[in-house]
Formats: sequence, C-alpha cells, structure tokens
Amino acid sequence: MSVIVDKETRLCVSGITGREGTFHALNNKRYGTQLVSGVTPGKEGQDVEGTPVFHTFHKAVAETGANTAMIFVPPRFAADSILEAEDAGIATIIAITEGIPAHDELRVYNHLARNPGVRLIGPNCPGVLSPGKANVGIIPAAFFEEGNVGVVSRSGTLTYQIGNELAQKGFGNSSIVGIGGDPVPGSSFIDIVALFEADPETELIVMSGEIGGSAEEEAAEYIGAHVTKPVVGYIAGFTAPPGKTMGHAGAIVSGSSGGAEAKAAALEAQGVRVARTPTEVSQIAMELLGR
Amino acid sequence: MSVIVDKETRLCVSGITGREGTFHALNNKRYGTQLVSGVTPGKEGQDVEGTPVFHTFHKAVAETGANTAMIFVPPRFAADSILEAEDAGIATIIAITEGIPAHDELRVYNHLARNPGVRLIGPNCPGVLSPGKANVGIIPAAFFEEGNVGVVSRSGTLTYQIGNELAQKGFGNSSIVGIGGDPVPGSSFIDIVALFEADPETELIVMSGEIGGSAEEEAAEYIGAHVTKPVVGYIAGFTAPPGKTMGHAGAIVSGSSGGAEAKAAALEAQGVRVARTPTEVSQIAMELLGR
Amino acid sequence: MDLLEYQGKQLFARHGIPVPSGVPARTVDEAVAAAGAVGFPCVVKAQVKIGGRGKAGGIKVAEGPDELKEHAGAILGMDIKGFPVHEIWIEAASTITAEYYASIIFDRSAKAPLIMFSTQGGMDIEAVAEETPELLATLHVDPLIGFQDFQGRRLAYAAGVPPDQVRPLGAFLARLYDVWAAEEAMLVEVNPLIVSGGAIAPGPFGPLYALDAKVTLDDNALFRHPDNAGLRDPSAEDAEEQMARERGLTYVKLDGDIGILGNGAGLVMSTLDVVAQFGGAPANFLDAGGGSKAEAITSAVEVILANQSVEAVLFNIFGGITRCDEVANGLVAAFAQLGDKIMVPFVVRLDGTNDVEGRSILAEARLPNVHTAQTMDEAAERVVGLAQQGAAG
Amino acid sequence: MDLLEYQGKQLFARHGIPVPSGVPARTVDEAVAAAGAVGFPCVVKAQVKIGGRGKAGGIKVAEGPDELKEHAGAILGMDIKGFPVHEIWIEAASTITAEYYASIIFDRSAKAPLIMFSTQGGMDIEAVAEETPELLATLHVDPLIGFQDFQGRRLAYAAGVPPDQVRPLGAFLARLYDVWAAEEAMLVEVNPLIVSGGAIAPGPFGPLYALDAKVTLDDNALFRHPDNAGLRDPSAEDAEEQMARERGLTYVKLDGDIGILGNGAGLVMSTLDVVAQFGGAPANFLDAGGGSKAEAITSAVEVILANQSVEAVLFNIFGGITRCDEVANGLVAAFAQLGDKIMVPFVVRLDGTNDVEGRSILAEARLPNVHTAQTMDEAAERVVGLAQQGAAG
Repeated sequence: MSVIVDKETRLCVSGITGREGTFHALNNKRYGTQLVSGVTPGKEGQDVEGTPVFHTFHKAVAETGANTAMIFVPPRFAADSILEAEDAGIATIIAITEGIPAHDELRVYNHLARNPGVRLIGPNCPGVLSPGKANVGIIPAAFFEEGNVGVVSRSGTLTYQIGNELAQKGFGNSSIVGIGGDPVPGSSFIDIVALFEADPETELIVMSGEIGGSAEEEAAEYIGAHVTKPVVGYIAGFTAPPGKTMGHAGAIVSGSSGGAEAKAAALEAQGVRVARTPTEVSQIAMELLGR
Repeated sequence: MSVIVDKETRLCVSGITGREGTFHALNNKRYGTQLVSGVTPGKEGQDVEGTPVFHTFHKAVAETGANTAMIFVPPRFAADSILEAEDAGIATIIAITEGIPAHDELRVYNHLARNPGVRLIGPNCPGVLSPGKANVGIIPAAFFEEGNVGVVSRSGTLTYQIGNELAQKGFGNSSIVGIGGDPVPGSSFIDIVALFEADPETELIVMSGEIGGSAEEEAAEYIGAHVTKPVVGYIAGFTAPPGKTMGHAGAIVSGSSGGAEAKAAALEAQGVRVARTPTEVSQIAMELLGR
Repeated sequence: MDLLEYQGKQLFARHGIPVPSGVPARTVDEAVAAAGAVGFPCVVKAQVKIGGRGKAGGIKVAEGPDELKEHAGAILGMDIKGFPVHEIWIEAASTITAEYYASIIFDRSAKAPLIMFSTQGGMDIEAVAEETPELLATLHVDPLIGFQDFQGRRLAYAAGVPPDQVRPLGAFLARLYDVWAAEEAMLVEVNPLIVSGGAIAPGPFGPLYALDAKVTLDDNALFRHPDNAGLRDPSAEDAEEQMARERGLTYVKLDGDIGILGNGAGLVMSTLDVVAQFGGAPANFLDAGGGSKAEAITSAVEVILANQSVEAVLFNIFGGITRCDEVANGLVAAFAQLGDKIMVPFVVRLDGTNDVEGRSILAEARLPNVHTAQTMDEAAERVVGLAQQGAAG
Repeated sequence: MDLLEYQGKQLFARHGIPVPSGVPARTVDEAVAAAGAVGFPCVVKAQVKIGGRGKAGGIKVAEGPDELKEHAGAILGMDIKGFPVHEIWIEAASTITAEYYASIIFDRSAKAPLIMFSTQGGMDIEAVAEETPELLATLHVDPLIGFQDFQGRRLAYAAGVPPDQVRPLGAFLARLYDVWAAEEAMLVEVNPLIVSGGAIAPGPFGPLYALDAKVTLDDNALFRHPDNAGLRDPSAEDAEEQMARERGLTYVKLDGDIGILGNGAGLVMSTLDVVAQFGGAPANFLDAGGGSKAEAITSAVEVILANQSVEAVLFNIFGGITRCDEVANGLVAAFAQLGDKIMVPFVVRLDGTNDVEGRSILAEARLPNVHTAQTMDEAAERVVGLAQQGAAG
C-alpha cells in the first residue's frame, strides 16, 4: 500500500508541452507512473513522446480516464488549471507550481473544500512518490526504495535530504509527500498523517516541518489524539533569522508560536521524537523500529 | 409529528420591532409558538411584550437558545439577516420577506448549501404552520386543524385557500409549508415532500404549484422514484396569460416546460392525481383517504 | 426590466465589451445629427423591447443622408407587434465575417448562471438548440467563485471557434459575466456576437463585437443601481399597466370582461382558472400583493375600472399578512372617492386574517351593488352571472 | 511587499476610506511646498517600513513654517532602527477623540481573512490582546462570499463602540476588506483608526479616519497590480538583498562568516542549523530556488561574495527540479567570470537529479580551492573548518 499515488494513478499533466513539464512528465513516466495525457490549451492533437495532449482537462478525462492531475503551468495560470482539473472530475491534484498568488490559493482552497471527493497536494510542492509504484512530481526517485516509512514535509529538497538519510540506514518508504510551504496548502500535515495512520504498509511516520505558521502545532495535537504509529518530527530553522512580523496583527495572531523551539516542544509534548538534524531523523528511526 | 416547526421550535424574529414583525411575531406567540427573542440592530435591551430584543443573532442564540429564525426585515437587509442567522448557528431559517434581489438569493443559496445543518424556507413565503404545535410566519392558523395531510406550496394565499378547502371536508394538517415562488427558493418541493414522506403523521401530501420554472417537473420525477404516500397535485395558471420569455436563452432553457398543462402531465405521469381547482383538491383527498 | 438594445450596449461598453459606436435619436433631426457623429454607412435600428424587428422592417442601412432621413422617418412611429417605436439607434455599419451567439441566463433550476455559446448565431438560434444541440455549448458557473478562464476555453473549444479566437472569446465571455454579476441581470444575450471583418480595435477581444444586446435586469435590485433604475421607459408600456406599476400593483391586462383582484399571484391565477371554469372571461390579472393596505385597494379599483371592457369585478381575498378589514376599508374608500363612476357590480369574498371584521365593515357600509360570497367557487359563479347580465344589458 | 504609510493611505483613499489629506516630500523644500498645500498645523511623519517611529522622534507636529523646516530637516536622513528616512509625509493635523484599532490579516491557519477590531487602539494593542482579549473583537470572513454587513455589526457591538458609530464602523471595515481583497493584501492594519473630534467629512464613515496605514501586499500577485508593483522602494533595502532580489534569489544577510547557498528554503534552513551544530556561523541565507539555472548560480556567487565577511562558502544542493549539472556549470561559469576575485574556499555537496553529471563537471573543471563532500554533515564540518582557517589566516 501507499498513499495518494500508486499503480492505479492515471496521470494527466497540465503544462506538459513546456520544457519543465515535458522533462518531469517523462521522468515520471519512466519511473513507471501511468502517464495517460497532458493538457495545453491550443495544442490538442499533438503528443509528447506518445502521450496525447488535449485543450482541456474535461476532454483528457473523457478520452484517457485520467484520475490524477499534475499542475506544471506558470503561477498566473495555476489556479485556473487546478479549478479546471477539479471541474473535470479529477480526484487527486498535485500542484508543483511555485509563486501562485496567495489570494488565488485562498479561493481555490475554499472552493475545493466544498467537494469532499477531491484532494489537492501543494501548490509549491515537490509532489508525491510512492516508491515502486508511481512518482508524480519532481522528487528524484532514484534515492528511494519501497519500504515502511511514510514521509510528509513542507519543504521539497529537505524531503530528499531526509529520505536520503533514511535510505542510507536501509529504510524504504511507503510514500513521500511534499505538501508545500505556501500560505494555503491544499493538504495539511494532519491530512497526510491521517492517510499514513490508515495505510497498513506504513510503520513509521516522519514529519518534516519548518518555522512559520502553526501547521506543526496543529499536527501535534492531532497526533496526540489520533495517531497510534510512531512519529519522528524534524523542524528546520532553529538558527534561522527571525522572520519579519506582519504588523501588530501578525504578532497578535501568532503570539509565541511559529518558532522552531515552540514547534519541537509542541510535538514532543504529544510523544513525538523530534530530530535536530536530518541525520538524527534516521538515527531515531533506527531506535524506534528496533534495527 | 410534523415537519420543520413544532413544540421544540425556539423562535427568534429578525425585524421584530417593525410594525409587521411585531404583529406576526406576537401572532405566532399567541398560537403557542415558543417566541424566545428578536433581533433588531440598535435595539438590544428593549423587549416586545416581554420578548427580549438583541443587536445580533449571535447574542440571541447565546442568551435565549433560539434554534429557528423568522426573517421579517425589508428586502435590502434580508440576505444579510439570513446569513447572520446561519453564522449564528440557527438550523431553521424561515424568510418571509418579499422582493429580495435575485442575485442575493443566489449568493445565499450557494453559501448555505455548504452547511448541511441549515434549512432555509422561503424567501417570499408565508412560513410554516404545524397545527397544534407551532406557527412561524403569516399563515392564518385559525383555519387549520391538526391532522394527516401535509401541504407544500409555492404560493401563500393559494395555500390558505387549499388548506381551507381541505378543512371544510374535515381534513387537518401535519404541517403546511410555503416554499415561496422566488427565483431561488431555499427549499424545493422535493426537500419538503421528502420530509413529509418521512413524517409518520402525514398520510397524504398535497403539492400546490404554479406556472413558470421547472420545480414541479423535478418534483414529479422525485415522487415517482422515492415517494410511497399518495400525493395530490394542484397547478395554478391554466388560463394565465403566457409570461414574457427571457430572450432566446429563456426559450432554449425552458423549451416547452413551465406551462400548467406540462406540469400537470409530468405529475400525472408519475401517478400524482392533479386537481384543476382548489375545491377539487379536497375532493381527491376524500377519494384517496377513503372518507 | 428589459433594456432597449442601445441601453444594453451602453451597459456593455461600461464593462469594456466592444460594441459598434452609435447614438440614440428620438426625431429625424436627431437622427441626422447622430449619423453625422457615427458616419456613413450607418444602420437605423428601431428600439423596442420585442424580438423580430428586423423582419418587421425596423432595421435599415443608410448609405447617405437622404436614405437616413427616409429610414429614420419610416421607423420612428412604426408599430412593431404592438410596441410603438419612440426611439431609434444610429449605429456605425459593421463588416460581418461570422455571427455567433452568447448568453448568460439566471438558471433558477440549477441555482446558477448558465452560459450558452454557439458559432451558429443570428436569427435561428432556437432552431440550432432544438435540432443540433451539439452546436450549442453550455455550462454553469458557480456564482460564489465566478467565471473562470478555463470555462471560456471549454466553451470556445466545444463550439469550435478558430484557434486565434479562443482567447478573445474567453475575454468577451468574462466581461459578459461581469455585466451579469455586477449589474444583477437576469439575462444578458448577444445575438449576433459578430466576428468583424473590418478594422479591429486594439484590445483583448480581437475581432469580436456585440452587434446586439438584450439585457434583463432584476427589478428587485434596482435600488443598488440608480443609473439603471433611471433607464425605465414607461412610454413603451400599456397605460393601465403603467398606472398599476406606479401604484405598486402587479397588473396584466387580458381580453375578458371580469375584473379580478386577489392577494398573492398564486391565488389570483387560481381565481382566473376557476372563473374560466364557470364560463367567465377575466379582464385582468391583478395581484394587490402581500399586506395590501386600504389605499392599495382603492388604487387597484381605479386601475381595474380604467379598463372599459369590465362588466363585473371579483375580489378574492384570503388574508394572511393581508388583513380583510384593510381590504374592506379600501373598498369602502374607493366607493367614497369614485362614487358614481362605479357602474359595475362587485362580488367580494373575504377569508383569513380579520375576515369577521372585514365582512362587518362591508355589511355596515351597504355599498351599492356589492355582493358577498362565502367561497371562491360561489364567488366565481356569481361574478360570471353578473358579468353576463351586464354584457347583455 | 510592505508599503510606506503614505502609500497605504493613498491605496485606502482609492477605495474610499477616509484619510487625512497629505503630501509626500523627499527634501525640506518639498516639505515646505507640501505644507503649503496641507495647511498648518501639520504633522511631519517619517516614512519607514518599521514600527516605533513615534518613540524614535520620527513624528512631529509643526505649527508654522519655521517649525516645519526644522522638523523636516531633522527627520529626513534620520536612521530609525537601521532604516534610513528618505521620505516624509506632511499631513493635516487631526483632532483625536478616540483611538481604535482595525486590521485584516491573511490567516493561514484558518484559510480565511481574520478581522480584528478594538476600541483600545494606539501604541499598546498587543498588550490589549494579551491582557484583556475581551477588548479585541475578532472574526473570520468566508473569502468566497466576502465581508457581510452583519459582521461589521458583530465587531462593533462586541467591541462596544457608541451606537452612532456602529454603521460608520461597518462601512469602514467593509472598505478595508475591499482593500484587502482587491489589492491582494496579506495585511491591512489601521492603528490608530481615529474618531475625529474635528470637522467631519460627509459620507458613510462619520467621524472615522485612518490615521495610519500598514499594508503588506502579496509579491506573487503584483503582476495583476502594476500600479502597486511600481511602489517598491529599493532604497530602503540592504544593497546585497536588493542585488539578490533583482536576480530572483531569496537572500537574507546574517552575522557570520560562512556563505551558504542551497536550493529550497527548508534545505537552506536545515543547512544553517547543521552548520551551527558544527560550530560555524552562517553569513547569509540564500535560496537559489527550484529549477536553479546556471546563470542564477553565477549571480548567487556574486551576491554571496559581495559580503566582505565571508571566509568560506557552502553549496548544499539536493536536486529535484534543480539539476546538479546546471549548478556545477553555474559554479564553473562563476569562476570563469569572477576569476581572481574569488579568494575563499568552496565546499560543494551535490545530490539528486543529474548528480553524477554535476560531480564530473566539477571534477573536470578542477576549480581552485573547491572541495566536494558526500553528505550534508561532512560538507558542514568541512566548511566550518575552512572558515576557521580563513579567519585565522
């Protein structure tokens, strides 16, 4: 088992005819992901090394049975593409695009929240890799093996770093999920941790957070109340410069939360072991899984 | 039993300090409805013959446990008042106000659709009467007795007429529900017919429609598929002048539907007996309930 | 409220939708001045709130001033399906490469705006919808999030517009949605939406222009749009209907001889049906509305009697928010005001809120030739009989 | 992007929010002209993107021209918490009856805008929130349906404003929400929002004025707001940060001596942590971003080396969308361009997409004093050692 993407994934890539879109779509296909179609308005009838391109997601779904979308279009077009994928009935939307306006993300999130049948991962995320099954996004899959550690992370490259540390200790992964660090991620730590909790293959959950916001604190509460599997936490930014505060309002809203120490403390209060470096994540995993 | 309003109804009236609002709120109270509070911004601290008035629905709910709202404010304030009632956690909102802008109704409907815990009746409706239990709205209750006929109608006064005809034949009512004839009613025939179908006290359902729109045709489909209790239909407007059509678009959308004959035919095709006059409604009821 | 074509186009222009330039005129002199501003060739278009004016001769091209005067003179004062032409629109002639169709209607059934688009615009769009529905692309918009770019592309690709028009059409439909939403329209319709073969204005819309504009606004929302509220053209309405509107009554004139007044549209429609069942012919539909006050009733009697065909009048009132005593008082006041001008019999049926008081007010007033009835059926039967006597007498 | 106070007020004014009249000035002469337009008494306000300027002497009242010149001269060029004052705002003095607080912030946790309002505005709003939270009224707005009138009333009644200010405050907050939504702000804050005791402008806002304006716009949305994009004030930024921004890099200068470059904010933060664990002190945070191309890497090297404190540089790259061969090529190009100007050692760790190619490019280039490392820990340890040697040498 795994979460979000697997052998049943039928991928349609929005922006497939762009340079990066083509590169990563084909990369995902080479990994074994079922790449069934792509969307680029105006390019219906073309193909990308055999993968047909359509003007719209609706036609791509109708003609190729796509059930998963990867969004690889420039930021100003990304919200529209996500909404189109949802309107076309796609259940899993993975948005790689970085730099989407925050108010676009807000509209998209609140609109999608009305449709319980759809899951958005990202935007501004590296995607989801289920080793041995499917890769949707830009995670360099060669570093990861099938296994029993589920990883969820706000950061892209940090995810690879942690996965790499785990791999060097012999751990494989059920799935690796980058939820992105944007103001309004489509899925939260809580959403993904819940999936891992329910996934029989996953025996250990690694949650990699960073300073800012309160997503880690909220996840800590959830883990304390609902998660039975062991969880290893990691927080980046212990020595980062303090971010600017947004006026008095920002100070009032965030209070003392948001710092790395506060996040680590919140997780530890719920029984989560928190690593101080990526290397320590794999050391704690060794302890917890008794190797 | 009955539907929507009953002995558990705790009513808060928005616009209670207006002339009509006071008149009908007290009328409802005299009938036995639990009138617990009213809302008029700026008049908190006052009371209407002992019923306390609050600035906001939120406070009215907190202080008086209101679970049902009646909206009696002028049309330009009505959408705001409905949204406030919903935001304050009120589950049943009955909007009497006539003349609310159609786009306001559209926004309100689509917003409320996200909250499965709330039911809006109206706007532009006479309200709901459950004889012997509660009356919320402007239905003249003296004409109706407790009984086993559920009535749902788009029209206000026509409802009284039909209820009166039934009463003269000795029928009482489980509930009488005016859904209103506005462009976007909060509840449809289907919603109310489903409630009557599930209500053990109701043995016969009377559905009173009128020309225009396709609500009766949609209800006919639903009745054919889901309703086991006998239904008597009535459609007003067999001899009404044809309404103006809204451009080609109106003609394309409505096609041949919307006329009284088409509505009656749609209902009869699903086994619904359709009366041609209010008097005939009570005659058919006599036949069906075997009196 | 339906706008005239040129009012709709001015609304479109305010929202950035490209329309041909034009000027309205109410006289031939004004038309000449307008054509001076617009240039030749120009089109003279009758401004009436009814379709089919082209076939009726209400649209003519003028190549020069003489032809313009001739057409303007002929069209002004024309009667098109009962609508007199008080105003014309002098518009720059367009070069038309193709005629498309676009509309946004308030779809009550779906509780959402419905957008329709076809490349087969022009006269026969209803036939297109009927016979080749695949040529009419449609979709609903979620009113909370509004029209999205992808929806423009879906419509464009589904309808098969040329590739270079996909973006312009999306931009056009987005603006049309702006009009629908911002102006609180029940309908915006552009037929034809033309692909111009002439000089193309710079901007996002490419060769697309709105060559016609049909806009229906929500009367209930006019308080938020004072500019639009000022557009009403009472001269185009029937005199009695205008009188009723000014008094806040819903009135539709019909062909029969029995004046009908009721409270609530459903009850009035039902009353028409029952009167017809008893062999009568209603002279009007008049809904005095919820909470009818005495003055409204007095006004309503005036409106009903302004129709010379009326031989008898039926009041069918079932009081809810309307109080029967107010209705009775209104009728008494009407008799006091109009006195001898009331030449026809009345049948009055009062039930519901304060009906006992209402009936006793009438009984005490002893109005001449005013009869009461206990039920709707009895009232209908009675008024039909009285009208037949009146017509015979 | 943070706006200066006067830029925020001009944005407010565009949306109809009442603000005192004022004119910006960059010199004492401009200030004199501005005061001529504004009148006396007026207030001279330092325009810096940092709080606490009042306490720092950056806000002064001028009763007449001499005092104005004195204050303008003193404030222009002042340094407030590291921010030099390049600009002042000459504003009509207000009569203040009460100081309120209002803000709308993009609440990431709730995925909705959060409105906060208090009648206890002024300097100590954070203390109010902390100590007497009941005096701070808050609520979230559903962004799909927007701010509703009832929400204005809820805030007003909850905060206890006088009855005659309930409607003005609702109107004020509705406009503030318009600013937040239409301008795609992350924050709009008015502190103080004053109740003016002076002459009241006609309009729906009664005595309420925005006496300050703090606006943070979403950089990612500036492409839709070209007017706002033009407001950026690069003179207020650190020179190296400005250089980084122009090159599309995320750069924050720090106090240490180890230059750090990574791809992805999380990895860079993690790198800072690990370097610190090994006893090093980072000189900067530099995220070269996703898909970093060779030119971006070359630019990044320039930015890092522009900081004279740097004794050693760490490249920590884990390639996903970034390709390690591009990074290696960028580093080679940087050495080719900058050549002898590069005086410090580099430690480079490449993993991920095309890492084999990247490493072999570096191996072939034989760059002077560039070391490779296999792991992040090894790289961090190595660069800390090299920096210590550099500092010692």
